[in-house]
Amino acid sequence: MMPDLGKYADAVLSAYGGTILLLLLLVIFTLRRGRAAREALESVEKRIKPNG
Amino acid sequence: MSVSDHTPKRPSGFWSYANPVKFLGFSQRILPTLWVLSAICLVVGLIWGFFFTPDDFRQGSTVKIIYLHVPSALMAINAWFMMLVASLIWLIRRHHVSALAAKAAAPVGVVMTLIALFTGAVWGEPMWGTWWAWDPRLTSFLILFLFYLGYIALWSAIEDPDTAADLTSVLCLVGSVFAVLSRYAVNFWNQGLHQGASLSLDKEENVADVFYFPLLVCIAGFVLLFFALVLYRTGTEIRLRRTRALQAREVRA
Amino acid sequence: MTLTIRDLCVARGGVPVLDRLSFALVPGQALILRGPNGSGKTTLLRTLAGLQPPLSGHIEAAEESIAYSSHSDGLKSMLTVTENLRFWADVFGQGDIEPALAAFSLSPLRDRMAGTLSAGQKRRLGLARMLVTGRPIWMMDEPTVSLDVDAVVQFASAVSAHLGAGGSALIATHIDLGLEAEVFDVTPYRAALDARAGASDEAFL
Amino acid sequence: MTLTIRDLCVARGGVPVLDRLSFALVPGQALILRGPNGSGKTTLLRTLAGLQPPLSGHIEAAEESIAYSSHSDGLKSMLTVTENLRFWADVFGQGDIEPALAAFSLSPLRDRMAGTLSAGQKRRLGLARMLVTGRPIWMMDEPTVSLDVDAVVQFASAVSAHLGAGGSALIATHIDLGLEAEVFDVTPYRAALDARAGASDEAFL
Amino acid sequence: MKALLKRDLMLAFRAGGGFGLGLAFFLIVTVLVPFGVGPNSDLLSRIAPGILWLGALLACLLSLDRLLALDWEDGTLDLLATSPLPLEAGLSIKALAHWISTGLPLVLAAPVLGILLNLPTPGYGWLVLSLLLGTPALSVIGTFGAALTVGVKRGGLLMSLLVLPLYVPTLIFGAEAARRGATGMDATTPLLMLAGITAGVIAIMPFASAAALRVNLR
Amino acid sequence: MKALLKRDLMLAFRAGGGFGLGLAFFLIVTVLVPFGVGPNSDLLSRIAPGILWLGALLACLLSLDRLLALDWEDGTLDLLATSPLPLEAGLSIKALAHWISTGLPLVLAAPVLGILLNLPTPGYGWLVLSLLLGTPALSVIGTFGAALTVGVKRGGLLMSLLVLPLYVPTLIFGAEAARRGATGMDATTPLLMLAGITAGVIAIMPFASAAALRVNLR
Ligand code: HEM
Ligand SMILES: Nc1ncnc2c1ncn2[C@@H]1O[C@H](COP(=O)(O)OP(=O)(O)OP(=O)(O)O)[C@@H](O)[C@H]1O
Ligand SMILES: Nc1ncnc2c1ncn2[C@@H]1O[C@H](COP(=O)(O)OP(=O)(O)OP(=O)(O)O)[C@@H](O)[C@H]1O
Ligand SMILES: [Mg+2]
Ligand SMILES: [Mg+2]
Repeated sequence: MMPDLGKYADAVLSAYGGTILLLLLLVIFTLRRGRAAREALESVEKRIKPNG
Repeated sequence: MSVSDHTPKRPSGFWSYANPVKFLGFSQRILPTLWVLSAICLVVGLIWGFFFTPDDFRQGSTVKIIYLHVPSALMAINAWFMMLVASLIWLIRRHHVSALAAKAAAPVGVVMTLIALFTGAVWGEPMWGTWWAWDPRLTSFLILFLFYLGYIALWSAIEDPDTAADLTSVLCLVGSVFAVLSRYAVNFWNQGLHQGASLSLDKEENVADVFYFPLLVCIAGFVLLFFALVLYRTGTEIRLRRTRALQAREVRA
Repeated sequence: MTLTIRDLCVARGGVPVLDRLSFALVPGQALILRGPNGSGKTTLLRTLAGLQPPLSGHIEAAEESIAYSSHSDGLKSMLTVTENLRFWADVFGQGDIEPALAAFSLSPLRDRMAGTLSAGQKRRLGLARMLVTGRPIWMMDEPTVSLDVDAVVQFASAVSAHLGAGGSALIATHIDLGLEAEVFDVTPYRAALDARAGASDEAFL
Repeated sequence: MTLTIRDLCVARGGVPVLDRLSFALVPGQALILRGPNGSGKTTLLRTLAGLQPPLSGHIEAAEESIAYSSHSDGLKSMLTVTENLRFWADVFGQGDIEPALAAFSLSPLRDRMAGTLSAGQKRRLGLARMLVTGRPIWMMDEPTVSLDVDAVVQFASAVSAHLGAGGSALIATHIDLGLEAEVFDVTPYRAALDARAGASDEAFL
Repeated sequence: MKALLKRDLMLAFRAGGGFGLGLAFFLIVTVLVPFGVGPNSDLLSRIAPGILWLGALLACLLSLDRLLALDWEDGTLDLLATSPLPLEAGLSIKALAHWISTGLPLVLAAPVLGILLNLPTPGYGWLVLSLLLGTPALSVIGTFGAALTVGVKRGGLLMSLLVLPLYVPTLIFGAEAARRGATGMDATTPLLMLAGITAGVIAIMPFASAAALRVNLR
Repeated sequence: MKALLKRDLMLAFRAGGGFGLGLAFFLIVTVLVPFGVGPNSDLLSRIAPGILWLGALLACLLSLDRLLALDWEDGTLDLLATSPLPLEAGLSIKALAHWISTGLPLVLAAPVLGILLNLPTPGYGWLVLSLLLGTPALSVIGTFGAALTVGVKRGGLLMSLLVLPLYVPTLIFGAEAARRGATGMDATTPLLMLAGITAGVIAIMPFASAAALRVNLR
């Protein structure tokens, strides 16, 4: 399955690895921050109108 | 006699999507689709590119880096362009969502710039025998990176969100002008010294269809991912502002 | 030279603090702003002086008729008392600074660097600055902070003289100035918690 | 815990400002320093707090018994009210900050950045800092600047409670605090023009 | 206007006002370069024009910090903004004062420091000329950076971050002109570009700076 | 002590606190050097170790400004001086916080920036090692400079002037070690000297700094 990358295997693999890592980090941080913001907002909303 | 008169304006029509609450609803509706589409495009494009394209006769397998390098470089520039448009909308029409969208796009833009720089460097090592050369194109990209850093630093340094939005917008405008200026300056600077390495190993005419279609899919994937991230992050910023607004009122109770 | 405000709403940090304010300040009149800490006096004065925009409402005043003095005095510690005053007189196109020096008995200190003055002496210099602006409407934020009893009397008589010459003054303070003046309490105008009035974060509520 | 000073001479900018001061401050006692602007109250307090050496004379006080509060409050605008107070409590090895928050009704503001407080709210936070030092002798320079009437009352009762618990306080102020306390006027002690008393430029006179 | 210029210059030249410090910083950076790079005089003379331009730029940058921040802290800017002087004019004057007290001395000192770095003889004239044309742009762009960050406490480093990329075109053309001059090549093109940048920046930047400052005063 | 360290780090990492700015300045100076000196990669790789050391030093220097001045302005130092914490310990803690928030990131970033300047491959290890040994000395010496100039408004430039000469020995040995490493020579001697300087400075400087600060508080 794995294509033969020849003598450039290091370069190609590290480029793919690095890029995917960076993208994953970006997505994870985005989602984590988003979740935190959502929770903070919900708790404040609940505090302000406990029955609405 | 100076009379200052302030009556709040309420937007309508297309601009009503600039209302944060409406925007949240809208983005919540389309975000799932965006996430899924971008994931599909990225997975398909990258797998296609990595596993099912031949090696280039001159560059060997390194040509596979193109599926990461070109889309990220494109998005890095377009993200800045989007920030510029959003900043203008904020300065002229004062819609909070556009200011927050610019804020949300900046970190995505930096990461794209970083990816382009990183993949380019990794590519350059086998092709040019060096990680980095002061080629005009690479150099102007580095300058773009610096502008991103400054923009983000300014956002985070200023407490009041409206002040921060105004100042970063002005910076984005002025920065764009200077980015263009630097691009010309850099061209001029390096011609004079005839830097050896050239980027035109693989001009567009050389890109055969085998490389071209997976590249298109990857570009689509990066574009979709960018929009998904920016939409989501804008939502986050809106929630943070809302939390802040509610807390501010709560405290004075 | 009348300052008229109608239905004014002012905000700080994007949150409305005072709402539906209306009053007029006519020549010869002084108005004392009162209100507990954090009620929004400083915010109101800064808005009227044109340093920040109001959320809504009207402010009518002649161009360049307002002189504003804030908590801080705008003094350069490395310039002498006269040099500091001279600079502001020049900026506002006024000539003589001697009356201002005399009004706050700063003459003995005239050649001292402003940085070596005591708290109250600095404040007196900051107040003398108002006299060299030549502007009819004075807005002052807690002008008598750090002043001793004599200096408060000097200040009151400087204000009276200004009013007598057709000027007017809007003064935020917590202490008694011994001045014949109407008091305007801002407490009833504190913005309701859900006041929107075009606040910058209104869209987020 | 008695603070005793004898024959003290203090200087600012190398020039003696107050000379031959003597008094004692016993536990449970508050002393109000009075004197016109520029008479040297700030200089005296800084000297007693150990921030500058006296020209001559004796200061007797137990080690680490003095807490000093100056014109400025030592607040970080980027830390919240509780974080600011917590820091000082930790530095002075004290535990709970809640009583201090309560004494100056800062609880509703506890999570606000100190930079967004109004002038009077900042001052209240600065005063709350004294409560978390746990030190018996308080030295305060114009503590009630910018405070509204209610806050002055709060301050007075905080001082009374401190005195009741065996502490003492030395307070420089121009306004009436509504506090049962002895007044010490520094005016008679102003240094004569030819006072030398070991001033740093004495050798040149 | 004259009052403001006079006051700013007076403050700059008075003790602690910062006059001469930019110069000293320039001197020290230039002196430190051989310690870092090594004492090879051939190498030094090749990098001399670039290092001198860079040193001048950094010295200029660091002194920007005091341009507005002091006036902001003690409330002078609030008062100036309510004074009859339009803010654009005020900021231009301040940039001018900054140039006179910082840029001009740097220009005059550069040839002396050139000796320390073995600058080739034909380079002196071009170096001075390019600095003379370029430093006003540095002051004006710097004023914009100062206006952006004036509300940030100790914003000096942030300001450097914002301003340095804006300095790139000026630096490129300036150093290029000096370098070409030093190696005996024709340097008129980069000099013309430099002059163009300076002229454009002087005409337009004060408006951006005033806009930023108004936002900050709000 | 822990409270002070915690607070200083918290302030540094909070918005506007300046963390990352030293790093950004380092990056920018490194990027600007080729614009000044020209894009010749051979030349660049020769000056790379020296320029990287100089850049790190300047970034360190510029962030010193906030080390004490902010605490001075808002009266925190007055209060700290009357607190139970001895001033020497307080200043050491502050230097430590400065190193963690500024020096350490610089060390970590240096290899990446080395790529931009074509640093020869054997040089990376030595560069990082020399910076790791040298930057603590920069923070401690810088604290002394900050303590000397804390009473001067916007003393940033003056402080640079006082501190730069004190940085000379550190710079000489540090850059020499990095340069020898990059050219494949033996670099242990300058590294040992560097370690000696750092150790000595950490042991002695806090007393000098505390003495200077006490004078300024007076
Ligand atoms: C750090 C190094 C590099 C950087 C910063 C960089 C940056 C860029 C940028 C900014 C673009 C323009 C994208 C656009 O305009 O749409 C680009 C495109 C491209 N780069 Fe790179 N690059 C680097 C190294 C390389 C190397 C080593 C190669 C191959 C040998 C390469 C091949 C390409 C190709 C084929 C394109 C697309 C060309 C085109 O569509 O015009 N790059 N790169
Ligand atoms: N960024 C912010 N977010 C929320 N509230 C804020 C912000 N900044 C200031 N405030 C609040 O706005 C209110 C108005 O402050 P202002 O300084 O105008 O009061 P003031 O009447 O001058 O008080 P003082 O008598 O203490 O000087 C205060 O309650 C203050 O806490
Ligand atoms: N460098 C200096 N040279 C000469 N005199 C100075 C210098 N610095 C301060 N002074 C003077 O020392 C005196 C004492 O000042 P200090 O601040 O102690 O007064 P204060 O009693 O606190 O006054 P206030 O009530 O106004 O706060 C003042 O008259 C001041 O002008
Ligand atoms: Mg106020
Ligand atoms: Mg005093």
